Amino acid sequence: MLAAIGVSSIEELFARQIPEAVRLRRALDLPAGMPEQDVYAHLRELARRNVSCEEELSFLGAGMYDHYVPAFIDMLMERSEFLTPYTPYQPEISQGGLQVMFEYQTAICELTALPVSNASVYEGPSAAAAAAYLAKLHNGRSRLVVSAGMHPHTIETLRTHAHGYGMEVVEVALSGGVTDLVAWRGAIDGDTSAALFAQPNFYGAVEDAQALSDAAKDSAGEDAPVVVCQVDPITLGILRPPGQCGVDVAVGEGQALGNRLDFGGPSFGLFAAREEYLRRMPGRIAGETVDVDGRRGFVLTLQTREQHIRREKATSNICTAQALNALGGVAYLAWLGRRGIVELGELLLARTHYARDTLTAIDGIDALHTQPAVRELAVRLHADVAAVKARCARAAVNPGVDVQALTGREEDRGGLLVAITEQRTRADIDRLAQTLGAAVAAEREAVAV
Amino acid sequence: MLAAIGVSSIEELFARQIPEAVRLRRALDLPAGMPEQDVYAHLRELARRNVSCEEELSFLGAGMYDHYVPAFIDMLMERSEFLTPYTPYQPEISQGGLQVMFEYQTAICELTALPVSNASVYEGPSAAAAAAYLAKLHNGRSRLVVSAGMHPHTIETLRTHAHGYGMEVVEVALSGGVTDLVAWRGAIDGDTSAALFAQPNFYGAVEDAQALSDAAKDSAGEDAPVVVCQVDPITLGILRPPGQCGVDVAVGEGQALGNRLDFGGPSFGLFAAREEYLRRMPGRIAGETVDVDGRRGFVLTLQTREQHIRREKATSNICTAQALNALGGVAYLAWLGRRGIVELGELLLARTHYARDTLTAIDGIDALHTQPAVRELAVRLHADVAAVKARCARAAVNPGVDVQALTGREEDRGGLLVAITEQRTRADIDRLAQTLGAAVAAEREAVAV
Amino acid sequence: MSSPQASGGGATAETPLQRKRARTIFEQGAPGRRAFVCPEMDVPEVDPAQLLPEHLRRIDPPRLPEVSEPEIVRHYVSISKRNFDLDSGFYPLGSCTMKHNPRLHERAAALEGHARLHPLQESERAQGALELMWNLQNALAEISGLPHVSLQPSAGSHGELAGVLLTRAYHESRGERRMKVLTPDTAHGTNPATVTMAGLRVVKLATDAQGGIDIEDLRAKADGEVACLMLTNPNTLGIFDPNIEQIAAIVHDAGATLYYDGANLNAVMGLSRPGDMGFDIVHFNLHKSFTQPHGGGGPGSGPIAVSERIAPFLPVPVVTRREDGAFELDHDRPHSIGRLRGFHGNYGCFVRAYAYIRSLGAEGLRDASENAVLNANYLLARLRQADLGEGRRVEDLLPLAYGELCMHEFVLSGGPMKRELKLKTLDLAKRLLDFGFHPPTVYFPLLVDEALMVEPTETETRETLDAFAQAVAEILREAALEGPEIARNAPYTTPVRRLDEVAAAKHPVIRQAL
Amino acid sequence: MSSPQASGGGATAETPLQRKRARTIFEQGAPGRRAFVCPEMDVPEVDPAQLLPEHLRRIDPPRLPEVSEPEIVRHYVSISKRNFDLDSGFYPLGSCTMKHNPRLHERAAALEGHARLHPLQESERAQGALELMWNLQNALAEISGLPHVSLQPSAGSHGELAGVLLTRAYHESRGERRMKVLTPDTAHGTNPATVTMAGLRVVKLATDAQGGIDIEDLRAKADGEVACLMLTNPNTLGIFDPNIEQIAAIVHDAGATLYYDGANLNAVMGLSRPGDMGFDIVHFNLHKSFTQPHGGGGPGSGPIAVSERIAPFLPVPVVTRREDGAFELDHDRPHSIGRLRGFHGNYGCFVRAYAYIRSLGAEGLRDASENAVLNANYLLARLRQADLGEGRRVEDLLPLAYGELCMHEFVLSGGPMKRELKLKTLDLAKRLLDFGFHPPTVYFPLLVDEALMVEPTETETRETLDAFAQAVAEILREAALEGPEIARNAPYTTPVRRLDEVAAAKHPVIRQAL
Ligand SMILES: Cc1ncc(COP(=O)(O)O)c(C=O)c1O
Ligand SMILES: Cc1ncc(COP(=O)(O)O)c(C=O)c1O
Repeated sequence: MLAAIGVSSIEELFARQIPEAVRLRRALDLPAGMPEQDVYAHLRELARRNVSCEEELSFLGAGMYDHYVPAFIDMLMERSEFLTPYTPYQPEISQGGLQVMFEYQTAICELTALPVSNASVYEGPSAAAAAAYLAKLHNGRSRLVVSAGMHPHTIETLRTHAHGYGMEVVEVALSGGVTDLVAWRGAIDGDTSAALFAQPNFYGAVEDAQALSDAAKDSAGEDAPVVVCQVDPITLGILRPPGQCGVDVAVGEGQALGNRLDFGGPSFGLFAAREEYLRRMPGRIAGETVDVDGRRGFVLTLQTREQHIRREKATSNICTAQALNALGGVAYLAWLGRRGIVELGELLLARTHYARDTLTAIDGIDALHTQPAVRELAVRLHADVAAVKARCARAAVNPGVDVQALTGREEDRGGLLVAITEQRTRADIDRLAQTLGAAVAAEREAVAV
Repeated sequence: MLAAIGVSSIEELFARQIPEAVRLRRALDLPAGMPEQDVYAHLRELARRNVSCEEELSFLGAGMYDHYVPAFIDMLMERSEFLTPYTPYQPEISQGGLQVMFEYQTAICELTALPVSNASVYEGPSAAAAAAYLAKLHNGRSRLVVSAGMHPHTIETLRTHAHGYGMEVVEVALSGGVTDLVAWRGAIDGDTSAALFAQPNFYGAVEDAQALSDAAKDSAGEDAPVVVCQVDPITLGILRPPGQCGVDVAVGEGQALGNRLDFGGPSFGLFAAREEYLRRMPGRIAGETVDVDGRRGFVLTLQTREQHIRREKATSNICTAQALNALGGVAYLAWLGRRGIVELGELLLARTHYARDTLTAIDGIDALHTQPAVRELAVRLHADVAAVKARCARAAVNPGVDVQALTGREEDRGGLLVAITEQRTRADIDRLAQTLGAAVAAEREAVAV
Repeated sequence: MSSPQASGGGATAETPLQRKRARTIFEQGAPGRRAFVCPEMDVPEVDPAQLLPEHLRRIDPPRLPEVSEPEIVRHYVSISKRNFDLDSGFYPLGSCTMKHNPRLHERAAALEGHARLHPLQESERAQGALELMWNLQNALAEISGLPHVSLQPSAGSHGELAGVLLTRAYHESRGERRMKVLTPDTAHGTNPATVTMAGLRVVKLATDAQGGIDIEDLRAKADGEVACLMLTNPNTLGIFDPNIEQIAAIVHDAGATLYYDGANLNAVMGLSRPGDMGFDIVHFNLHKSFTQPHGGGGPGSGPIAVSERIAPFLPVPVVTRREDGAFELDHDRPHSIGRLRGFHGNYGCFVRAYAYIRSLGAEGLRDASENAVLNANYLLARLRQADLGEGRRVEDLLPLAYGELCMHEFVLSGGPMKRELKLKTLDLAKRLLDFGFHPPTVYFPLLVDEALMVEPTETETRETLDAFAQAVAEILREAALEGPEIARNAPYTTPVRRLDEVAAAKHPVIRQAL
Repeated sequence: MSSPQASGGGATAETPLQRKRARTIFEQGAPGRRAFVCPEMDVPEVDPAQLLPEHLRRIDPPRLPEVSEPEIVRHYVSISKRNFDLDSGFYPLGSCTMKHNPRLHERAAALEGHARLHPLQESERAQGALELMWNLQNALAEISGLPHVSLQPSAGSHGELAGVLLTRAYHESRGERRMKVLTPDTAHGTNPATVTMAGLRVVKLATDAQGGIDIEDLRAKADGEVACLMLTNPNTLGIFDPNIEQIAAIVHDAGATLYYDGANLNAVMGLSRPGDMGFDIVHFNLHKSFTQPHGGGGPGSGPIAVSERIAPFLPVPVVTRREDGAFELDHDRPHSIGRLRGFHGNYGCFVRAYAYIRSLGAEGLRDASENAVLNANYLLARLRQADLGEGRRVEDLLPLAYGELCMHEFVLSGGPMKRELKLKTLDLAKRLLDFGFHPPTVYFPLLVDEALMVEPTETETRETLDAFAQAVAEILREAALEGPEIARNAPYTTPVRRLDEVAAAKHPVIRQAL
């Protein structure tokens, strides 16, 4: 091969192109390579030192949930045809991926009751940031009014990006577990670019989405802000969808839909909006068309929004998104189906309330709020949460997320967020109650002494 | 649908076809069906109650071995295109599977140095029985001379089948760990249909294959029996192949080649022979040909041997074989490659002898034989093997197979068969020596007291 | 679809898959190239010659491929696309029960505790696996109505062999040597082949006008030398023998046993049980009724269930349960015919079959069989009624060979089609390939002229069945209008077209020349 | 291959894949059909209305598909076959580093301990995951020559955004407000797009005759308002900027930072390090250089490594190691720009990238880059030398845009080809599809007329590179002999042919009407 190139050595290829001063003249300081079996053994060993949802009874949630992923979805996501291609730049040989995007967009539009969806963004919190950027492009204003009920990671992510966008973030407190409507109305003014809230919110409470969007709209009159709702898609079989609550843009974390936990990623972010925002959407969008023989086909469309065409004028810088994870999402939604998503929602609803009733009946545990909750509930422990969790861990139970550890809010002291999935049965909930109750009691005793 | 059929109910379909007397008028006495997640949880729980090679340091072998299976092989065997089709009856749409068979046959021929191979039979021991049937069809005789060095399961399987074939099995004892050449010569006569031995034999000893075939041939002169050698394919990178030792038919268990343990199956049986036996081979055989446009293609060939054509005159009754497992086999051989199979063989050889030297240096352990061994070795413990194994188990070490438990032979008392794979490092072998040595010592003490 | 004739039979504008001459893995790579990275030689290097004398050592290595891992992956993934598969299309291959293979089963079987469990692991440390086998044994016993089960046989034909050997052992234990086995002329080839391998003689039974066994013929042949009658019920015509009780009585009166070929069990799960029909021995095809994927020709698994009188002779080992509830492998059965293979059978298939049984449960299994029969009858009806114009219907050219209704499958006769349209069943099958369907089984059972054997299974949708019926009608119309040549030269759109099987058999090239 | 013109452009004898009109999952199934079996309602039934007031409840369910599991599987498996994939063919898509994706990585990432680990699991109970992230941080630091790493960004462009925000934070911490970011005209679109999103202004830099940055232009523009220069090196022309030291000096003298777009890192692993070149910030594309499969458009992962002066501003969290050796997530970084997303980044991608780094090791990574550059130069040479007859060679029509040699990729100009053969780069690309190759990147970088950007990667064999060069030559010969129409109407053999993108954009149909 060197002869064909006309060089005498591989070294020559580099010597002739890279200035000596910036050549690395030593070996990288990394361990030596290993045969496949040894790398596997090492990664197996690392995995062994993690406690997965398989090894403990876990009620962790707060944004990612241990839903059951049907086996066929793994198979599809492992298929070379879906796993290994690049973004479909050559539609003639990418119809599989493009059709999946089109079907995904349709499913997300149905879920959110909004007319347009893109083919995915990175994940939940950054999807909210993307919505804020869309609002900025739309109305050029610089204020972001954010409900304190949004996930703390979302709020932090919004702040990080807002600094770049040249926007400021104004947080609206909660009252009784949901966004304080008065404060919300008060915070929104003519400079408000977007008003964002979560449904259900971080504390598991179902917000009155209609009231929040109405308030946002009429408080600003003419200059109504873009109303953004961060949804938990798996609840949309039973919760009034954003498109039917006056919401302009719906974003959300898609992991619950057929994606594994993976310690937090990769998953996908969903992004849907009203028609008028179509040409300001971030990311890929697949569209239907026909080929020269009149055959139905799909292509990436409205690319004039995108960075590779519009460059500094693009509606977003996103390029690689989450196509494979979105495949998991649409395949999961097809698996649930029109009835399944309702049945599942009702099962989660019933179990969540059963869990709330059971837990709050325990001495030393009461509800953090009494709002309706559909798949996650917040209680307050009259004991140190970390200490209680440590006690539960000994019984191989993980009772949930320490709220204050995430929000840092004083009023959240003692808060525990308990997530319910279809994999947590009544028996599991009863075991949780028994373990958690005992741990709280023991901890209070220990402190009392 | 019922209307189209012209019946009023599904029940009618059965009522009109199945006599009432043989209808089952109750529900089957089986547990109710479960959602996927519950079935998975149940099977996960059953799996948890098995101690796999992942959870202990295992030196189990004796026919199946814990070799590393490269991840890409799982992927191939899980691909719908290989996993879900039936036997390739329609070659135009089965070229993938047929080509795999053709490549597999080529690889097996190379490995065994024999000119013809079929596309797989069930597994190892029944492959030997299939060879005996081929011998019967070939020479019509009724005696099977079998080396006691064959796997006990092989000998039992031969006996079971031989009864059907109307053949008798004569066992030839070992001396010094290998087939007693004198007894072997003596046992083979003009009525002998086939003479069978294993290479390496059940005790891990390498037999003098050439000497055994020569003896078989000249002891019977004109009426030489069919010489059958049961091979361990993974040793054929360094062991003289049957085709170069005067062997007529080579059979063997293919699991070591890219197939997982699966508690004993499914795997595949390999079956190769000299040209003259081609038309008496059992099972599917793929052959190369061309299509009407002159394109190269592959088909099932020589089907006039088979049950679906020849029926009671077929050379075998086999229909469904082990195509998918054979795919794993040929993919694994391609992965090892021409050099790899030699390197691997030499690694196993060196480690096996290291293990033998290390173990036999321990007080209370000596060699069961001193023949060359390539991947498995036999030692004799001066203590009860079961008791010693139980002690080792507490240290999460499984030192190997209790020989006598399998052979039932008095002379095998104390025998332990230790298998080595590329997954058992020197450190593992040293840990085995330390654990086994301690267990033997402890057991002898316990008994002494 | 425009007539391929117009474009020279589709040979132009070949797809990359078609154009690329098939290259084997042996025709790729380069000397020295490799995928395998050998673990380091961590023990003292030794000269092989010293450990392994010259005459035992291999001189020149086997000429295996010299390829990189990306090459291997690309090679096998690429050729896999030259396969038609059940996950992509309808596969109504009669007698093969091509039902959906749930992926849950693959996930469960791949768990370390199952996949990396050594068969010689001590029973105490393999209780999960033994419990699974125990549960499966019991489930199969309940489904078949026969109390004793061995999971050992590797596939259906292996189960048949076990069955005939059991029959021999049974008779021999009673001091009888019965040499005949009755098999109907509709029997699958493995039945007669098995009989011969088991050292017995095949005696053929005629089929009556209803497609069942000719009772008179049976009476005449059921003498004292008969060891066994091997029956598939429903048989390979998809017909449940209406005289099954009578047949059982005759066979038993003759002192013979009744063997049930379970390949067609998918028609009767939870609806009718071989044991209740009077069968003594039944084999299951876990790769048919119980969703073990066929793998392009295996693996399979062929457990057998037997009646009390046959039980003592069952192959070893069988899973038993101790008083203390623990499970173990019982090898110590004095009357056993012995082993049929190594270890305990195809456990990986047991996991899948067991997962299937637990997923469906009692009701689900019955529903499966009900829908299998419903789908078959619906497709039969659609096919017969499909219009060919001029008042002709498909059934005029492809009549049902026997009966009016069918069980889980049915057999059509292509005789009239061949006579009137000069279209052979083979040509119809090949033309179906261009429509993206796997053809039904052809030319079996042998007693039907130009047989076309169709088994849709319960996991297919009505829409798929309608589309298939339409395709058959379209092909017949095409032949009626444009003549049989189009079909005779079909397929056009497959990776390769019709292959020269005669040449392949005349001068067999069954390995790559290196 | 016979001219498709002869057969009406291959439109006849369509394959089943071509003929079947694409049907979406929403166009399948039947009312009431389902795959999901809901776990039993094991808690007291409650009327949803009671728990969820009317105005919060959904009235009519989303119109999701009503299909069985076999239908879903068959649907997605079937349409997957309408994709071209890296496991089946050569994919020399410039700037995308389509290297082999080892399956070991999928196996490892699927282990329960990784795949079912919740991101909010306590650190003490996720030590394996944190150690993996720690090791990966260190490896990336060593490879880039920049000591501090954040694994958080979700992809390359997300890493870019982080980088520009870091630059802002850095300058702001020094009381400076610098609004300009310099980007060469060869820059990838994400660079300028990122600059705008980060609230800064793009200033374009010219490219000199060697394909590097025009130093004079840089000098002129590198003033006190410049916050940063974003550079890809080797750049998108596949050229390693010979003046990199000078460039770094100029930028630093101007008080600006130097950003390294790591998309082309595959050219220099173990051979040259951004940190040693003077870069302050670099992003990695784990889905390019480190084998995270592209998934048809993600997931990706875009970690960043930075110099000491940038470190204080890194996004949270980062993995740190306590004295006692335990690992934890550090959120408490007062100067941090904050979070870029939820949780800790795309851990699943970290597992794969880490497995890759441990498989190859220091030597292996260097070999990978060496072979990537070797393969690119070999393919370049083969292409240039490929004979077109009449003493013409491919390079006469497809000259190398800049330079003589290249790094891991190269850019040809289709200008002469267009002028002489009336063959556009797009047509060449489409015709390549008929030869079973994925085309190179086309029309990028923008400054090259009719650009064709080719990146073979190190995992391709010489035979594949030769075949690709031949195919390009064959297409040019075909156009020279038979005219450009064949290519202009290509492809012919793909599941669909050229699609009407204009109509798609004019009247967007981006969801199924239900
Ligand atoms: C009716 C019948 N009997 C027996 C068999 C043999 O089963 P197997 O292929 O599992 O050996 C088959 C399989 O085709 C069959 O259809
Ligand atoms: C040079 C260059 N920079 C940046 C990017 C953006 O990377 P990502 O797609 O991961 O956001 C790409 C990807 O195409 C690229 O080629």
